[in-house]
Amino acid sequence: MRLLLDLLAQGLQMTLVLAAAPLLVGWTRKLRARLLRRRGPDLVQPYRDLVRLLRKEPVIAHSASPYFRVAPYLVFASTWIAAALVPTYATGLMFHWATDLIAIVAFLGFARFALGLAGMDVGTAFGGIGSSREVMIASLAEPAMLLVVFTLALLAGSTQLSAIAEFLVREPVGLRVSLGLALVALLMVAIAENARIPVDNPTTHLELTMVHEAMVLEYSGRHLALIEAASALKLTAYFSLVACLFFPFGMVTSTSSPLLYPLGILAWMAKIAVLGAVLAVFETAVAKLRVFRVPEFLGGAFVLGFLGTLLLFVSRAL
Amino acid sequence: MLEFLVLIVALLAASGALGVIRALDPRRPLLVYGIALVLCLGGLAVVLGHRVMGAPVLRLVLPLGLPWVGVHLRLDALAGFFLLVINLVGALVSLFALGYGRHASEPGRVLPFYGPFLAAMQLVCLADDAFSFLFAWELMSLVSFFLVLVEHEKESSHQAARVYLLMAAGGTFSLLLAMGVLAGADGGYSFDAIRGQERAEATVVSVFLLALIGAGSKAGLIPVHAWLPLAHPAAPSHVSALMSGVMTKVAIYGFVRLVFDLLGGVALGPSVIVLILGGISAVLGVLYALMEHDLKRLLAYHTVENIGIITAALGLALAFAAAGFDLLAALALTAGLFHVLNHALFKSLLFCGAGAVLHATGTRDMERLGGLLRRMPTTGISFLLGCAAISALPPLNGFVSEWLLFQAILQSPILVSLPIVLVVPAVGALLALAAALAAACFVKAYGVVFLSRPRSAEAAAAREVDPFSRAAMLAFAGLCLLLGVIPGLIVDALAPVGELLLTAHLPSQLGNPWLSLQPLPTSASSYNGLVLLSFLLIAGGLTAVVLHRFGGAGLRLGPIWDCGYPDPAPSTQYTATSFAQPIRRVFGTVLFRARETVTMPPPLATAAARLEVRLEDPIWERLYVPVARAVLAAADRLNPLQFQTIRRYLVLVFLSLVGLLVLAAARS
Amino acid sequence: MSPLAFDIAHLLAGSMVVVSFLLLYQDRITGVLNVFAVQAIILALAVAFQAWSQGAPHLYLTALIALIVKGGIIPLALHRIVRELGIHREIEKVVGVGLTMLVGLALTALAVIVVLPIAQEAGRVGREDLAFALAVILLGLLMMITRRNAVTQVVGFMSLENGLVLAATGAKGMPLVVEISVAFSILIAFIVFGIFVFRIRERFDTVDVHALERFRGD
Amino acid sequence: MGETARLLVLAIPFAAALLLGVIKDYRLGARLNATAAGAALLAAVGLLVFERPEPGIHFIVDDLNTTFILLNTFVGFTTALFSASYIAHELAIGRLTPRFLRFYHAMYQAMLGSMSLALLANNVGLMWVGVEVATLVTVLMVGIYRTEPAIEAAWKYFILGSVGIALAFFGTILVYLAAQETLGEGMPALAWNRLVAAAPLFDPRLLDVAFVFLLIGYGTKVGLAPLHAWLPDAHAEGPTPISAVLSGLLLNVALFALLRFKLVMAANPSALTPGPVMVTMGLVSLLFAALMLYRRRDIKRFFAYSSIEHMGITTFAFGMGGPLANFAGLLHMAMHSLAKSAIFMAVGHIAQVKGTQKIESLRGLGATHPVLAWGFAIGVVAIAGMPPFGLFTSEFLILSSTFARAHTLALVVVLGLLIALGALVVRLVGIVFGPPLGAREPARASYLPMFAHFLLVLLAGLWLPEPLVRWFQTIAAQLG
Repeated sequence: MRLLLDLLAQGLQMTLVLAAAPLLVGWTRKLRARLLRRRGPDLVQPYRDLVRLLRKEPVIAHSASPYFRVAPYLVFASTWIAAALVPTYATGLMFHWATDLIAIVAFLGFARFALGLAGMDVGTAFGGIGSSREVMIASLAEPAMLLVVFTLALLAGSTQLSAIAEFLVREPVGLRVSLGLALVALLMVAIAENARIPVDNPTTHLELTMVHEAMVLEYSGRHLALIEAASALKLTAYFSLVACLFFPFGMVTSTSSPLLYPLGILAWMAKIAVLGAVLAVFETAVAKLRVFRVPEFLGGAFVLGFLGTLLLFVSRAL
Repeated sequence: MLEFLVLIVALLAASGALGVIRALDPRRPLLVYGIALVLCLGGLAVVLGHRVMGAPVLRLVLPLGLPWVGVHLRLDALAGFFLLVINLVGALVSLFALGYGRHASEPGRVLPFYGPFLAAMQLVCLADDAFSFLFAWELMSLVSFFLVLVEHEKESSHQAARVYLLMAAGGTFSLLLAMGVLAGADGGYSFDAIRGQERAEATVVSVFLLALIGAGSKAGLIPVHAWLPLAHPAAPSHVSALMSGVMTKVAIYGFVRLVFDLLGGVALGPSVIVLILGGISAVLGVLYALMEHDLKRLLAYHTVENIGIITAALGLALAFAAAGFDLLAALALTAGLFHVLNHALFKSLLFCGAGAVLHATGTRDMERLGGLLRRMPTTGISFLLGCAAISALPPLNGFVSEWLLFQAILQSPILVSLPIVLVVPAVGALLALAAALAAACFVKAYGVVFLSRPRSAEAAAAREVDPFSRAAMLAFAGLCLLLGVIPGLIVDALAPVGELLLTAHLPSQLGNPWLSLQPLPTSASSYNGLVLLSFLLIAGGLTAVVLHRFGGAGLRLGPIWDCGYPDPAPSTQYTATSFAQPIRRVFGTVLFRARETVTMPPPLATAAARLEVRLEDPIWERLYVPVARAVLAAADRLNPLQFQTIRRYLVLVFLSLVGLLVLAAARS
Repeated sequence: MSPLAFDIAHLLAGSMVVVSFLLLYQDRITGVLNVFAVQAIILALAVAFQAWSQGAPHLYLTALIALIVKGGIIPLALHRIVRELGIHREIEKVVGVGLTMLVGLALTALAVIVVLPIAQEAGRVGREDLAFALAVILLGLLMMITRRNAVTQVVGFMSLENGLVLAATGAKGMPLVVEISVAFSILIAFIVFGIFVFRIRERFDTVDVHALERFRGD
Repeated sequence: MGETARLLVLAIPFAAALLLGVIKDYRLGARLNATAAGAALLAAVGLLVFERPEPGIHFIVDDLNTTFILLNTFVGFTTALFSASYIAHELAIGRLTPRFLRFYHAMYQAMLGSMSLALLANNVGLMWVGVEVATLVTVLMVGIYRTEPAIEAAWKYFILGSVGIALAFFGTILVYLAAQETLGEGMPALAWNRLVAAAPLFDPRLLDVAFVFLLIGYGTKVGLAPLHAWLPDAHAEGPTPISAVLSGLLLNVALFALLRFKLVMAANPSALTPGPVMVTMGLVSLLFAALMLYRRRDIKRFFAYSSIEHMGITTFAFGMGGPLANFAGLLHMAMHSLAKSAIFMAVGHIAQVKGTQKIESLRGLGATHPVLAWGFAIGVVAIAGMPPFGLFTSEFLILSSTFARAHTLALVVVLGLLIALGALVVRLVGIVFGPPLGAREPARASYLPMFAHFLLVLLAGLWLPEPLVRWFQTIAAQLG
């Protein structure tokens, strides 16, 4: 019985992120449009797009290898799992021990790896541009991300997301400088990883500025749908990561009863909605960087993360 | 039990003799590699049996070598683990060679040295006195030196061999001196005599540094790595697999044996050196690799990277041990040794794959490859798994060891010492950077070689390789996945090593629910590759089923889209060099003085535009070239002494005579 | 040994050193050869005296060899070579006479310094002779390295060897002296023969300078 | 029995020399030469098995010289075999005439004989005679081709050798003077065993001066830098068997003489300790030779310099002293003479088949002459001090024992060894590997001697026989 409940809870989270991801995208788009004094598409537009793409018959280049067709599933599945293993509305779900923060970052890295290869597959200039820039950005983002992980892990004494969240809920951590630094760093990394302005523009199709879009240029139909869904899931994953790590209030801890789940869900929704709003505002406020300015941007994130870690190390050491 | 191993080693060494006999052709390769395969499997069985028995310490003294010392052999947990690595990889590589080795144009240049090479590496791990240890160590270098020269018509392999043997000998000398200090002036060469002693701090440090140089130069630790990217690619691919996958690990073994076992650890300061060197090697190694477009050289540079990771883990273990946190030391050590095995597996896999590619297309230059996945599916798939593993991606084995290492790093704040506090997070970040760059590098490698469109006729006409090779590669890939999914196997297998060296070991893992990995009871950190993999498969499969059911499974083949301007010429694709361009811009301009010169034809001219990339190897230019110059300059300075007149020579005699007389007079 | 006898031995040995200096002083081959002959004769006297004072008759033989071979045959042979090969009479010096002399003095001083502290009971004759012999040897070597001319170098070697014989005979009861002096005479004969056969004109340096050129870099 | 064996070791070569002097047929001569050398070897083995004769006034048999005698007679024998096949080719291409061969064989035996004389002598004067006769004989052998470079080399050797002779003799006189008071006049004062016994009573100053002259005199023969000048040319220009014997034996015999006197010095507490001087000369020779290797273009000259290098190492080891270092020195000397003479055999055949000694025209031997290539490669590997060969053992002992005592010295040795190794590797790779060059017709060579040597060196690397070790240890103990 208990097992069944746990399975249900876990399954709920999986479906939840899957269902909510497009909505989040729609929400940010809508908001951006509003901020730019456009009416913009309505909230459910992303769902429509996905369905439309799913119906369409994909066209694949002759030169594409079998891998080209497998990649979307890999990307989608791995991103989905990563998103589903980040605690959203409750900590200590059934498989919470299966991964920790490091593993989740790595798993998102796996998705990127798969997609980068797909970009190289057909053998076009654009695919190459996309992949090479993507991996460059990622290789700069990853250390910064790891330092954020350090900061949190050093605080909570574990890399286990649920553990960290519960720790932050339980202990009166207060406003720690290193936490703040970590938060900013994480946000910057999230922006880079999700190909948002100023690092990349998800809506552009101006070839030379494309990164993520260039990579998936050859995809169509259900494959494209999967990839779009994956990027939406990725955004959700990062947001719920931020939510769970820095604003863990309202989460249902493993000790409290399952009846509180609805509250937890609402709280989570609210949190990522706010984050989406912040993102929209930020994106409308700044302009896109040239590709080779990105290292500086991420370098900033790295420095912040490092400072955060260092402060903690020193405070532990002294 | 140990006797069996000795016998196996002896037979392996003897099998070289078969390699000399021309008369056996064309059966010769089959014979030699077959025997090696069987013997390695035998060795594997013995080592596993030894582990099952709880890895007791077995000793054996043979009346060879120095008569008053004899050849001491010893099989303990540490040696057992490395022998496991050697025999496992050795067996699979021999299997690969059963197919691959038959294509060798001059088998007579490979076969005599193949068996002895395996034997020497095992002997290093078995040796229990200074003499036989160094004997085996140098023999290992010597034999592999001849294997580097197999393609003897190429000047490049001459260069490689020269640099290799010289640096190897240098390393051996440095180890020899270390042994000299340990053994003392009256030569207590057996390790048992060495272990017990109390030593002054200065002695310990000097021995440690010598060991670091000696073992580091064999393992390919920056800055003494220069031979590695030359030598490993020059050898035939199955040998490269052994050199990169196993021999560098034997070097690691040497370091562990000397520093952890014989020396019994070092203070915090020295261990920090190891940590830093590890981090630097990891990042520089992968950056070098990114600049490469020769497949085997690229892989060789990745060996430098992984050795860096292992070294960093060992350094951390030393630091923890120095501060008295034995359990954490065990964690770091486990991470390092686990990575030893992992790297041995996927690097051998990748080199075998490179060999298969080389055989199928006749080139190692990535710019002339492409689209091989379609023509060589088995090779392609196993190579892909290898790439994912070496890029430390879950759920494969490479990730597990790095995860363990990160767990250890996260525990380091309890080392209340400022250098550590400053260094460790930096090293952690370096390792993360290395991992990400490695992923980038293998997106490049796999994308250019196996995906995309063929860039040359040879690539277009490539054929899948023979069943032996495929079987070997699949086995490697399977092991990479297995260890990624059930890491507890190895973590538990490493427990006795921790006991032996640090008197502490991680809690048994295979008992954990769902076979998940939770190294430290104190922190809740845990990881479970099995669950991740099954999730991945379920989710992926589910999606596929659902989509094909409801979205339709139709598929249309069409021309390339490419924003509407597709160009059929394969030369319009992204090449390895162009793929590396962004990272070259970010890191290369400073590190490698990367210079890009674009020559544009005048407007309306039909000439092709050219982009030239010029890189230089800072370490080689700054460190090695000057030394060579100095020696040659000195040689030139002295050379005239060959052409003096007899009178001048007499002057020399006269001067030495008078000088000595003055000396004698001065005494009285 | 009576002081008179000692003085005689001392005188003869000392005069050999003086003659060595004379050898260094010469700048004409003929002069060198003649002076060498003189040294050989003095050596013969010294050896004969030792034979007498030690009561060792076999040393007379050594004296005789010295007198005939070194005092007579070889100088004559060398004169002949000089004529036959048309070697010009000037001696090519590496360093000037003055400097050579100074170095010679330094060497003699060195010889004395080295030998004198040697324990007294070595028998005074032995010790004094030793000092002079050592000086002669060093001077001979000096001559070999400061003169380019082949013949003068042979002479240098021979006076070195004179010093040896002096020391050997000075060492009381030293066995094999005769045999060895014979051996040395043969050796020198070889050298002279070599010069003559291989036409070594100007210098020992090489039979033929071009030979060297050809092998440069080996 | 022992006496007879000792007598035979000396008598056989000289008798054979006389006989060979008159034998016209060179084939017969070659055979006789080999047979005589073999007989001498047997006699030497006799020395080993029978009880040793009491040391007489002239001759002595002890651990030290028994080892050397065995080594000498063995190498002499194998080299004689090698030379038999070598000279056949020399005749074929007309570099030698039967008349010269008669001379050659006679001289060969005379050289072996005189070396045995030097080794067996108890009387240091006799030892001196032996060394010098051997030197003069080799002078004649070096010049035997009568090409200009050969004559030049012989001449250089001759002159430098003569000066060395003179100086060594003076040293001997001084030793006699030192011994005179305690041991009385005449022969006894030159008998080595008595010298050692009575050495503590000698005047140390006199011994000092004596040793200076002996070191310079015999050092010239050993080929220690800066007294080495004759050595490279003598090796390069003479017939290869002579180069083999020179490097393998004569250098050792000279060093043996030095050791005899070092033992005397060691016995006298207040005499100057030869150690530092020998260490210095050893290191100088090592570094100098190692650097000189790089610019050599003649393969035989190359290995001649390598001989200087190894003599330097050996001298260094003896200079360091102590049981381990001395043991290692003896081992190194023996291993070097075996390996180096074998290398010269290989090189001789290589030069014959390729028709040149110039290194740049020797390439890709592995493709054209595999067996010679293996031989050459094994030789270079062995001489480079790599396992599984005996020189690895000796170098291991030298370095490990030294570093524990004097860090910097060991580092210098390592430096020298590395420099030398660099040159060796370059040559090994260049000659054995790469696209083949020059003649391809199979060599009519006798590989047996060469590989016999290598087999011994290999065996020594894996396992040292107990009695040998015991001897070396006793000698090492005496050497202090």
